Amino acid sequence: MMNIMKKPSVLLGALALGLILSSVSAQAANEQYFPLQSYRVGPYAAGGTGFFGGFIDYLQYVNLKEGGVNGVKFTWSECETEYVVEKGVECYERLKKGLNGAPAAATNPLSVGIAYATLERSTADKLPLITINHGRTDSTDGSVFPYVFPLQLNPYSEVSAIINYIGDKSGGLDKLKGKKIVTLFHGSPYGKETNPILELLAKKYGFSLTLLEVPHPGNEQQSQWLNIRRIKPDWVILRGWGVMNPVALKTAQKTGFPADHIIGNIWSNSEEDAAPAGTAAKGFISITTHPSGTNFPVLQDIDKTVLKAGKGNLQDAKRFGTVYYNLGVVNGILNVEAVRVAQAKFGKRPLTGEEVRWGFENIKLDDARLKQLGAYGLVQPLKLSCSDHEGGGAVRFQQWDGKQWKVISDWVQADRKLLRPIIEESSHKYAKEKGITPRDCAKES
Amino acid sequence: MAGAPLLELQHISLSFKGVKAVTDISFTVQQGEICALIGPNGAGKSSLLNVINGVYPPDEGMVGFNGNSYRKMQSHQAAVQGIARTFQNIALFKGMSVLDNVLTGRNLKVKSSWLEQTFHIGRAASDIAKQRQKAEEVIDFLRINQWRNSIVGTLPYGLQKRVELGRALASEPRLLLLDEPMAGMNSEEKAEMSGFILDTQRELGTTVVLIEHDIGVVMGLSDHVVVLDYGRKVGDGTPDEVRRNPEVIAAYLGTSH
Amino acid sequence: MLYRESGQFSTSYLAEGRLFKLYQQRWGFYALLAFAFLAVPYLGNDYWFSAILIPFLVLSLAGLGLNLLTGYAGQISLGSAAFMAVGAFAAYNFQLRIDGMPLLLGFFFGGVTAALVGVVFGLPSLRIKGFYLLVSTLAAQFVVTWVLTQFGWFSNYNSSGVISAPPLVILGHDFSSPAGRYLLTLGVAAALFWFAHNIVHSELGRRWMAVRDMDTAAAVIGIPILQTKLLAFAISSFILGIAGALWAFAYLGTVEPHGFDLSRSFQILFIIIIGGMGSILGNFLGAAFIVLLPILLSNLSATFLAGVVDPGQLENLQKIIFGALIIFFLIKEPAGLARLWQAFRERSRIWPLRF
Amino acid sequence: MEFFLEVLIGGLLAGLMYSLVAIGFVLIYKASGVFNFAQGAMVLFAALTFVSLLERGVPFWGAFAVTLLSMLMLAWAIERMVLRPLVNRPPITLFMATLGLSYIIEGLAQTLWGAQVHGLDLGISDEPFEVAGLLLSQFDLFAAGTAGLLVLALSLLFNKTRVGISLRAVADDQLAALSIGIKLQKVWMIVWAVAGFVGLVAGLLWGARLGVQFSLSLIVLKALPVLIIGGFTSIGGAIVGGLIIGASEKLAEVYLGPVIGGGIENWFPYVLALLFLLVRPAGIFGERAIERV
Repeated sequence: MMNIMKKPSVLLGALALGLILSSVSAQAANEQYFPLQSYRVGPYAAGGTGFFGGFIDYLQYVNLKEGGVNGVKFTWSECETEYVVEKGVECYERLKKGLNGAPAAATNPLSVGIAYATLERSTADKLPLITINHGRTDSTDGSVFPYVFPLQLNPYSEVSAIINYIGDKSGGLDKLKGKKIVTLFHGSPYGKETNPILELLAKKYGFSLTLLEVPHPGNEQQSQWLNIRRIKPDWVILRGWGVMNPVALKTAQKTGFPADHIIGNIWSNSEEDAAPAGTAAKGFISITTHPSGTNFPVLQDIDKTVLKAGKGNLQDAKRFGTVYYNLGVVNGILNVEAVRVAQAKFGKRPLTGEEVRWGFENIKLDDARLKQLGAYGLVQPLKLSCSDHEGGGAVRFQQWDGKQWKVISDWVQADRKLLRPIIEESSHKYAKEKGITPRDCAKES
Repeated sequence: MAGAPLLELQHISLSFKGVKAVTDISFTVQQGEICALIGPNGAGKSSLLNVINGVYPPDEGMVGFNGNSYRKMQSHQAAVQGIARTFQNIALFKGMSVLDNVLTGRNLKVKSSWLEQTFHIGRAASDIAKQRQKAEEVIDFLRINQWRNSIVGTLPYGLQKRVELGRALASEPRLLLLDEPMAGMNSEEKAEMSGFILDTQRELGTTVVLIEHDIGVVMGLSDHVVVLDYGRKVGDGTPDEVRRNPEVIAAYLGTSH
Repeated sequence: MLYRESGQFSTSYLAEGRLFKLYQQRWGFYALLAFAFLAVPYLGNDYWFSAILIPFLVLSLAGLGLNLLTGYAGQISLGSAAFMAVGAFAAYNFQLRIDGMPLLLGFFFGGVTAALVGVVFGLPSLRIKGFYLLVSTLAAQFVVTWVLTQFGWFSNYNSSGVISAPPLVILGHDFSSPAGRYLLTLGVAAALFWFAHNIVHSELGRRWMAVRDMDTAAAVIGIPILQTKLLAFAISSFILGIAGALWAFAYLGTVEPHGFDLSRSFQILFIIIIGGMGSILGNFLGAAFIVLLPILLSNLSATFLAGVVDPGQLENLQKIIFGALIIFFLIKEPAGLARLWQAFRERSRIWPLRF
Repeated sequence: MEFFLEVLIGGLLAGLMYSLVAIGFVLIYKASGVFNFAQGAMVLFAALTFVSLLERGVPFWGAFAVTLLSMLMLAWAIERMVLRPLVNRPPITLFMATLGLSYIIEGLAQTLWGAQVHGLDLGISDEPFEVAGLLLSQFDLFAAGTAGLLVLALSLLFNKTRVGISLRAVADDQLAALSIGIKLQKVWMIVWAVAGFVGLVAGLLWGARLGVQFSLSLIVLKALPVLIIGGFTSIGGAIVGGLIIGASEKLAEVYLGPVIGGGIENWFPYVLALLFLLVRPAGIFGERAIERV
């Protein structure tokens, strides 16, 4: 009995020790901190390792190449979330105060669930929450969501751009009339989010739309694809997630639907989505906000300065230049650019989250600036403002050749004018529910 | 022992998947008597108890209790009518204390609702006190005070049998069915248990139907003995009558000695 | 001797049902309550409130809900998270659609709705037993998540299908700060724990245990089985539902139905296995364990092993540890941490004597 | 009509894939009365080990043998460390132990082989072909054939070999089997090993279908309703149950989905199984135990 007795007390002691240690911090450093709620295990690890690998490599690159931004170096630490919401919250709370005196610039969880759960906290803590290519569509309206940034592309823009592309392929948007489009979506709020917009567009352009749901996790899609076979659509839009994507491609092959008429959305566009489907994925088209590949000066430079120096973050060096990795790099470019813009206004020192937010709202990436950054063609021209936290809304299309993605189009722009009122309706409803008075963006400098 | 019988079985037959367990059994039990069911293993004694308190519905026949006749009734209804029982293999609630087990026996007497009890309002206080007092009386009666708070599963077999009797008595039954209450006991324990059963009958006026193998005990205890063999009734009467019944001797007594 | 208990006797039957029979325990408990309500709000920081204490309290509550059903009434369930989801979404809608609905009343109705849903999925328990019952509770798990995602009404047609916390205001006091949310959670949890404690020590609690230990015998002594089981489902789901509302509003702020998926149900089951089935205290111990162990491991490695051990590997390791502990507890101490604690207390009562 | 038949056939074939997983459950349940929730994790472990070896250049059969060996070791360890200490505990306890087990196996699999998504090509083409206007999938037919062979092999094992006869004895009455000198532990180990083999086969086929990744362990959730309908103790039942679940969920999705909202495949099998349970509490082929008091 004695030795059983001892165990809990030892355990409790260790627990207490660990928790005390975690709160110890020292004053120091001319550094800017990035808290990273990364995920490297669990069902979605493939995305996490790529994205955070690219993000960290870019921060490292800026440190090595330029000694940080104006002498302010970047520092970061990781906290594993396993894509689980409450772990993400714990990580957020643990890391938000900065590291060794270096203040946090922004959080980048790359998880819809964690983003939702930390959305109000971020606002209360005045720490920007970056949801690049995903997140709440209505957080595009920065007057209601001052600290949330669905950079580059929100879900509404995504489908709008896809329809524009299909219109283009058919010889003009007016040719969409009478076309048949099926959307296969993941059975979750994420999957359903764009359905109303698709319905709106279907009405506007006169194509027939069928919405088919695939229950989570999506490893069985026979009935959906047999339905598609019966409908014989011109295009299938795949709004997938995780295992649902390769299974969709395999089942499409099984039911004789051509892969080159399937268009994957932003979470169906990685190597990990296509490759497991093997030959069935050949010809599969998807959107991307950033081409994969290594043919951009900034990536060449990262390779030279970081990877070749043995300081790369990727365990599997082959993933350099893949979709998730490049998304991480793009995310790094945008975060660093925000810091740089904010430093120009607030001074060359580590900044608070509130100051970095101003930086994000004043990001202006035109072609010239992108060329300077070595990211021309990798990042779309982007201009953010107080009322517009998305900024871009354009995508390029890529096609899987059996081994890798090949970009097959230039930037295709979403119809943002059409979407804006819908976004505002939703954000105002949120503001009313929450009792938030929207900022007056005319007064912001 | 005059008046209408408390329990009356009429032509009861029961089978499991075509195998006859009990065939056309009829007998009556008078108010206040101790009736013993005897017979070799597999004679259908336990099945008969299960018919009486509604665990098994009989294929044929009727059971009359306290003036009401029924073919089939839920165990729950049997309990409501005042039939309590113990089981051959002890069916106590092993994770609960002796006191709690006895208290469950009083569940039908509880008048206050669970909400009243939870929030200590209304009838709860007096009700709880009353049930507790009755349970303590039973515990005193069976002399198991010192194990009151022990978890039943940890007690020795003989005590568990006693607790099970306590749980049955706590419901203040009119009819008590005891399935081998003395199985596996030594003679001292048997004597003690017989004493409890007799006291139950005399002091509380409870009618008892019991199954027992020890003929000595049965003859000493019972007012009335029913003998079963292969699912049929072969004898029915006072102990003396049964002892003299040649069919019984042939079927049962003869073979067991 | 730490405990001097001579001369302390219960003088009424009612006093015996008390939470703690010894003065020392009782006063210790009051001191702990006072500490939790009065001192912690001033001592704690955001991290402790938002990342440790609030989830710990909510999960204890959820554990309590499941423990009533599984630990006391013996009905195993893998649908706990579904009832939490019902509670959260129902509380949200009551709050949203009825003007001036007080926050706590909204929670209460959320719990009641969860209880009703619990009864529906508990109905099959009369006919099916043991792990066959898993099918019913798993059906609850999948049906509820599907319904909540499928019909936009439940999330007020939010484009992302999520619900967000209403303003946390009670009688004009704002509870939306981390310390406020902690107090809100603590208050609700304390009330429900008191409620549950009284139930398990009442006639109903005895009936549950009787059904758990042997349901045929329970029926024979007159316990109405179906009613008893359904009450277990209802009260368990009621508590789970309120835990769900707290999870959504006091802890996360915003949730989607998939936040209450099967892995959450597993988590709650693990809390009661590790903490101790059929124990009120066990829910706290189990929840503390499940909340703190991952944080401890990740903190320790971030402090000592930064860069040495891949954080991913650590997570795998943690999975293995959890699995192993579950098996360890099932083999060595089926009554969980609560039993260990009890043994520890028994020893301290007679300490420093050996026996 | 053609469409209906296509959905039906597709469903039946998908159902056989469920049966493949369910068979592993039945074996273990028959022999040790354990509802083994870790079967899904075993499928994942087997597939992940196999594909990782393959990617490291080990030839097909070599990888198969090594994986099988590791499944045997796993079975041995489970018998030693989980089953033996838990002898005579209630089924619910054993079930919960297998929950813990599935955590351990999942953690172990990912520690050893990482969390990447792997493609697995068994060299079976998945080009569809048409028979009488009906679309058929080669791969599904192959999988169905494998399931059939597996059932055949298992019934031979059960009915013709010494091991099989002791298996059946144990399934029938553990005590009696013990008393005639059958070593319970040995039988358990064999059964878990065979279940591991079934898991490997299921893992390869499912892995080729979905890609080898974490969500393979989730297919355990599809197998449960199959078992409820087929009964926990009958291999034939697992096949029939799989066919029923597969066909009905597909038909429901296609015909019921548009009416009440799509994506019902997750819960439909459970509701079906529940209805089944209410009518036949032991499944189609399961034996109903008589409760004794």
